Amino acid sequence: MALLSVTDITARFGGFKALSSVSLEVGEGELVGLIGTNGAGKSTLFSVATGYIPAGSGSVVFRGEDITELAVHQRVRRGLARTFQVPREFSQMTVFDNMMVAARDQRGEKLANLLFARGAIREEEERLAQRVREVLAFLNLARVTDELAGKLSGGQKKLLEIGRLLMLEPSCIMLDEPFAGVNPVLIGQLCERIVELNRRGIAVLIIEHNLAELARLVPRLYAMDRGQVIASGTPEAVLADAGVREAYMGGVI
Amino acid sequence: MEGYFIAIAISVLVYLLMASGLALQYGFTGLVNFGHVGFFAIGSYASALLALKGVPVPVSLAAAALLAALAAYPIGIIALRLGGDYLAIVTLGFSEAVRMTLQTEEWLTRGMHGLPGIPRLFAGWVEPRYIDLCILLLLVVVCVAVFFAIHQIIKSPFGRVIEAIRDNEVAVRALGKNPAQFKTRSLMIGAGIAGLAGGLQAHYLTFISPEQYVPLITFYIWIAIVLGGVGSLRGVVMGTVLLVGFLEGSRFLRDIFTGISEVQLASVRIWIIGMALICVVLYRPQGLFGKSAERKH
Amino acid sequence: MRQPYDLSRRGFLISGTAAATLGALQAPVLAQEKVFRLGALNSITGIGGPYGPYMLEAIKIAVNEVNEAGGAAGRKFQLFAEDDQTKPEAAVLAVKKLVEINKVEAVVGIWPSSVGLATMPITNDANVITMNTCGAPEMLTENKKGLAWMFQASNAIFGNAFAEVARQRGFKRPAVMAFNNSTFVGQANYFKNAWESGGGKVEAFVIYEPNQSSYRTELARVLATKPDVISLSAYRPDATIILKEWFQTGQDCKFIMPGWTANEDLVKALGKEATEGLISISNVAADKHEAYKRFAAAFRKVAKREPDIFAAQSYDMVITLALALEAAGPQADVAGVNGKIRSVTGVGGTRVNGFAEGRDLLRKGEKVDYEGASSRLDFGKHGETVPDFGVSDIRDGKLVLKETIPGKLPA
Amino acid sequence: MDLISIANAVINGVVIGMLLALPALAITLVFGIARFPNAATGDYMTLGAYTTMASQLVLGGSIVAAVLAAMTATAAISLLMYFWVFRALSERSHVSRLIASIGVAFAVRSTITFFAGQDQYVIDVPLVRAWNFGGLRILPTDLYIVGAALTALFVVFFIMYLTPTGRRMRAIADSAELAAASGIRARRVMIFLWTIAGAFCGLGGALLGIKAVVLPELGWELLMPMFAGVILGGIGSPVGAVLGIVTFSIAQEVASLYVGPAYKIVLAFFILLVVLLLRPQGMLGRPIAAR
Repeated sequence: MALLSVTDITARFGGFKALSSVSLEVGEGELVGLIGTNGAGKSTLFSVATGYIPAGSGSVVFRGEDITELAVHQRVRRGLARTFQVPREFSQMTVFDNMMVAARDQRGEKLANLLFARGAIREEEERLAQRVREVLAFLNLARVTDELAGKLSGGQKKLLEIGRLLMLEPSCIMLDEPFAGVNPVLIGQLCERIVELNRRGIAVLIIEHNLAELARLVPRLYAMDRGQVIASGTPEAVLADAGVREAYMGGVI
Repeated sequence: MEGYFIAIAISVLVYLLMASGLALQYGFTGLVNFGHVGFFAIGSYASALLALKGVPVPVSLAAAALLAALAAYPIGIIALRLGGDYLAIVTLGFSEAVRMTLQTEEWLTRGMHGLPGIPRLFAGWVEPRYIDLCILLLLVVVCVAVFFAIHQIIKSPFGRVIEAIRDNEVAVRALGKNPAQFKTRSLMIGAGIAGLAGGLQAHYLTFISPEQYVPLITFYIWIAIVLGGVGSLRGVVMGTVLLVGFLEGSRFLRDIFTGISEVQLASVRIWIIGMALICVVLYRPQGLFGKSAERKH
Repeated sequence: MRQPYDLSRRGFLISGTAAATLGALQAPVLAQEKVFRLGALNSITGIGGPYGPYMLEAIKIAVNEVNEAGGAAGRKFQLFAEDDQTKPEAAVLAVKKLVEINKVEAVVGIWPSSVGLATMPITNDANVITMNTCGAPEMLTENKKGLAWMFQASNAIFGNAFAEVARQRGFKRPAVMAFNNSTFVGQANYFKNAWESGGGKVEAFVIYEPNQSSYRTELARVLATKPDVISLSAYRPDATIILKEWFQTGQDCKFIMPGWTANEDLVKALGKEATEGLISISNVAADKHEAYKRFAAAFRKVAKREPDIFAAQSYDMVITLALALEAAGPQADVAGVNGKIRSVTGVGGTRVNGFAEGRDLLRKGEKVDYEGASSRLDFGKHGETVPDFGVSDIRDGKLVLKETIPGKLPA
Repeated sequence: MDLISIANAVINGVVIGMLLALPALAITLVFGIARFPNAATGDYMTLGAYTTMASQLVLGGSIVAAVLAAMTATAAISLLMYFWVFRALSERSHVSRLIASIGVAFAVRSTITFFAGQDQYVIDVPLVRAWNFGGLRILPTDLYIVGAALTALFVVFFIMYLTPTGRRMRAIADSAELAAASGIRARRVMIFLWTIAGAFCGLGGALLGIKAVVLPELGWELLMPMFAGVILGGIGSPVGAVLGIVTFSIAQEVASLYVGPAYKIVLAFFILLVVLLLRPQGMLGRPIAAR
């Protein structure tokens, strides 16, 4: 059974039908790509799957549970996490604090514990700090631990976002254009980290514009156009699809 | 002579308590609460009514804070599902609804007649002429305690989350945390502090009536924290001192400038506050005593 | 100036500097002669805005009158004015400033009961005389030191008088509309009690929220009961709208209203037609007393309008105080002055109409009874005025005094 | 309650609602386009009422000329405040604009009271009786008020739906980012917006002054019901603002027959809460994303 299955999703903005009857699956530990032109509905699909936009019809099932009606944070707590096209770092906080916020269910988030469990909080903080350092080292961000997140480069911000997700220990992460606005040197590094994560058993769904990069990275692809899935399969098969070629007008491929 | 300064200092500290509650809500969490005076009113009436029924004042004060905090709970639940501007309007409406209820439910509050004869703090414990001084000292202690508590909250993991919420709420949700939950708590704590301030003021004034709890008080608190600098406790202190100092200090203008009529002087006073507000927002967004630049929401 | 408390030092400094400057400015005046320091606490802004500024004008007129006559017991009045913003907590600070900084010995011109009740503990502690126009019955019970003097009849007396007038005029189906504040709600309740204890029934009882742009629905509720008279306890702005809307309905009905609302100003706002036949009840004064005529003339010169009842009362406060001071003599303390207030207004003395006249008699050792610009001013045992009421009808835009009824407290 | 009382309350609600529809429209447009709840709206109304009163004194009798002069004056102040305050804040948080608008409100009102004092004024219009249709009362003055409001609304809706500037305005209201991306020049739209907002507040204030009395707090006191009406109609939707405020006013008037007048404001608050709970987008607003 698939880890995440999105079935027959429809979404509208006013009169505009952004998604019509879209279905998509991500298997346990799989690495899947999602391509499409601007306005094809990729990000909308992400938003529906993660709960930012309500689905008009259809269902989202994650680990066998219907999560269509759940709020964003409830989906995340079940292990379905995402990044954003434009990085949403906490710009006024340090990289370290960005990471610390992310850890789930901290004792110190409960006000009563501030009064009655100060020792436990301190202990937990130390444990989390240790983990943050590990993740930052894994992502090559150790150098900027104490910088304000707003000051990072575009690529570093994307890494930071992925880092925050790792603090959550998710089972599926959805990356919205992780390579957009990232300098080519960092792209390679990013790819490497993503593959490494996938190797550790985390399922990854990537939206990408940059077809070449994506085709190298993922074994399986979906293509979307005008709110519909028009092709799926191996990168070679999808890129060869007539509909896909037409949608891209041959420009990028 | 000292008596007047004690009175002003008490006024400053009561405002400061309220302002610190709002600072936690707006300055640190980004909650646009325009109904602060509603919680203040709940605190005042709760403590006054309980004390008039014979409940010891310390107990009634605690109850006041608790009740005000609880009143914030449904407001938070409802309004936080929506955006910031809705919260502003809902809280403003809430404070007016509180005032109207206090005004109308005569069986409980004596309505517009107000509540006279509220037990004074320290009455019977110290000599009458030292009561004001004792209230002042108590307020100092309470303020210090509240500031310490807020400071502790801000630097706790809870504080980290509310800071993150103010920075980027969408991202907080993406981390599996429910911002509404954190905001509601912040709203409740701020409301509780306002309630405590209300209770303390009631036991200082010994007379309260619904017309004391008009939205203008909320706006004064806002003006204080905006002038001083949002998001820093130092700014809150300085802003409050500056505002009350100005409101009180301008009384002396009248003794000096005799040519201008009282109505006009009152107008000038409000005009200066309005202009100061515009100019600070325009030209010194971090406030007169704030350090960091304003953040975008 | 001592600054013993370290907290919020900057707050102290701001006010402190202002106070110091102030002290320096005033020093030369003070050094020359012994003055009586008088505080005026008026509702300049807020809901009292239409009345407070004129009360202050009236106080100034009276202070000038006293000072031009050479002062009372040789002491000239020095006036310190404050705005209470019609708010109790602003009033507390204002009165503290008057008492502590300006060292006033009396505070006059307090208008709403909320301010009166909130400031009473302070003025009592500081042994300061207060003179107010508050109508809440609690003013009497809280007046524990006998330092407060109510120049306005209490709500109870007013409500009684309204009911009495309604009965005398032969009305059968009265209704009540009142502005939601302590004075008017009190008045309305006492009207209802007084009327119903006489065996009648009040057809409709509506308390309305102020600051609305229309009171049509509230009015409709009252008018639906087909009352023959409405006791309308209102201030001028809301009364203007309510009467306008009543006139527009064309329904026949009379109104009984307090004199500070039903007067020439209201006629000016509404026109003669809509105000024809309104019944206006006010402390009798008034326009027959010499004191009123002289005061009104002076007032018109400054304010370019007729004084209302609160202005007249404010004027009386200062004159009464001055006479009491004169009677108590130059060495008297506040308690001494306070003790004389009843005697200079009480029955039995020679009736006087102004300060100079009264002072001359007092210097001859005679007893005086000041007949004020607002009423005959006889104070009851709690410092309350129990005035006679003048019942006037508005005819062709003018108040025409119809009869006088004695005021009394409800049984 | 008999039907006639209810019908009269409805009529009254419609008149008040139509009158407040003008400033409510200003609120919703400013909210949709300049993106903040403008707390100065009420005091622009007050300014309109006072300038009507003042120009009637200066210009002599004609009430129409006085109202037009007032609209011009409030539009001018509104524009001035845009150029001085709100334009500079357009890139900053909406809360900063909201707070600045409170400052503007204070400044405008205190300037008025500095010159006009605290006492009430009345705008001089002949007092006439209502037409009585078997207990159902209709006031000629109210008809003029509703007529003036409808004319003004007609004009602005004509502009918004049938002229290029209007279309641009709605495009910006729909999505500022999209509009900017498609190259819409915001400057002219903003000038147009603040002129309309000012003029409408001025007209609303003038009509209110004619109907009631002119007081310094006239507009400020109405902010809360106006915001509630706007939210009810769907914040950002022009037609919704008109429908919302009229519905809201009717509800308030009719309900005060039952719950007692003192609870009018409490009731307004509860209507607001219920709407926000059940249908946060209001009557005509676009759905907002669930949070």
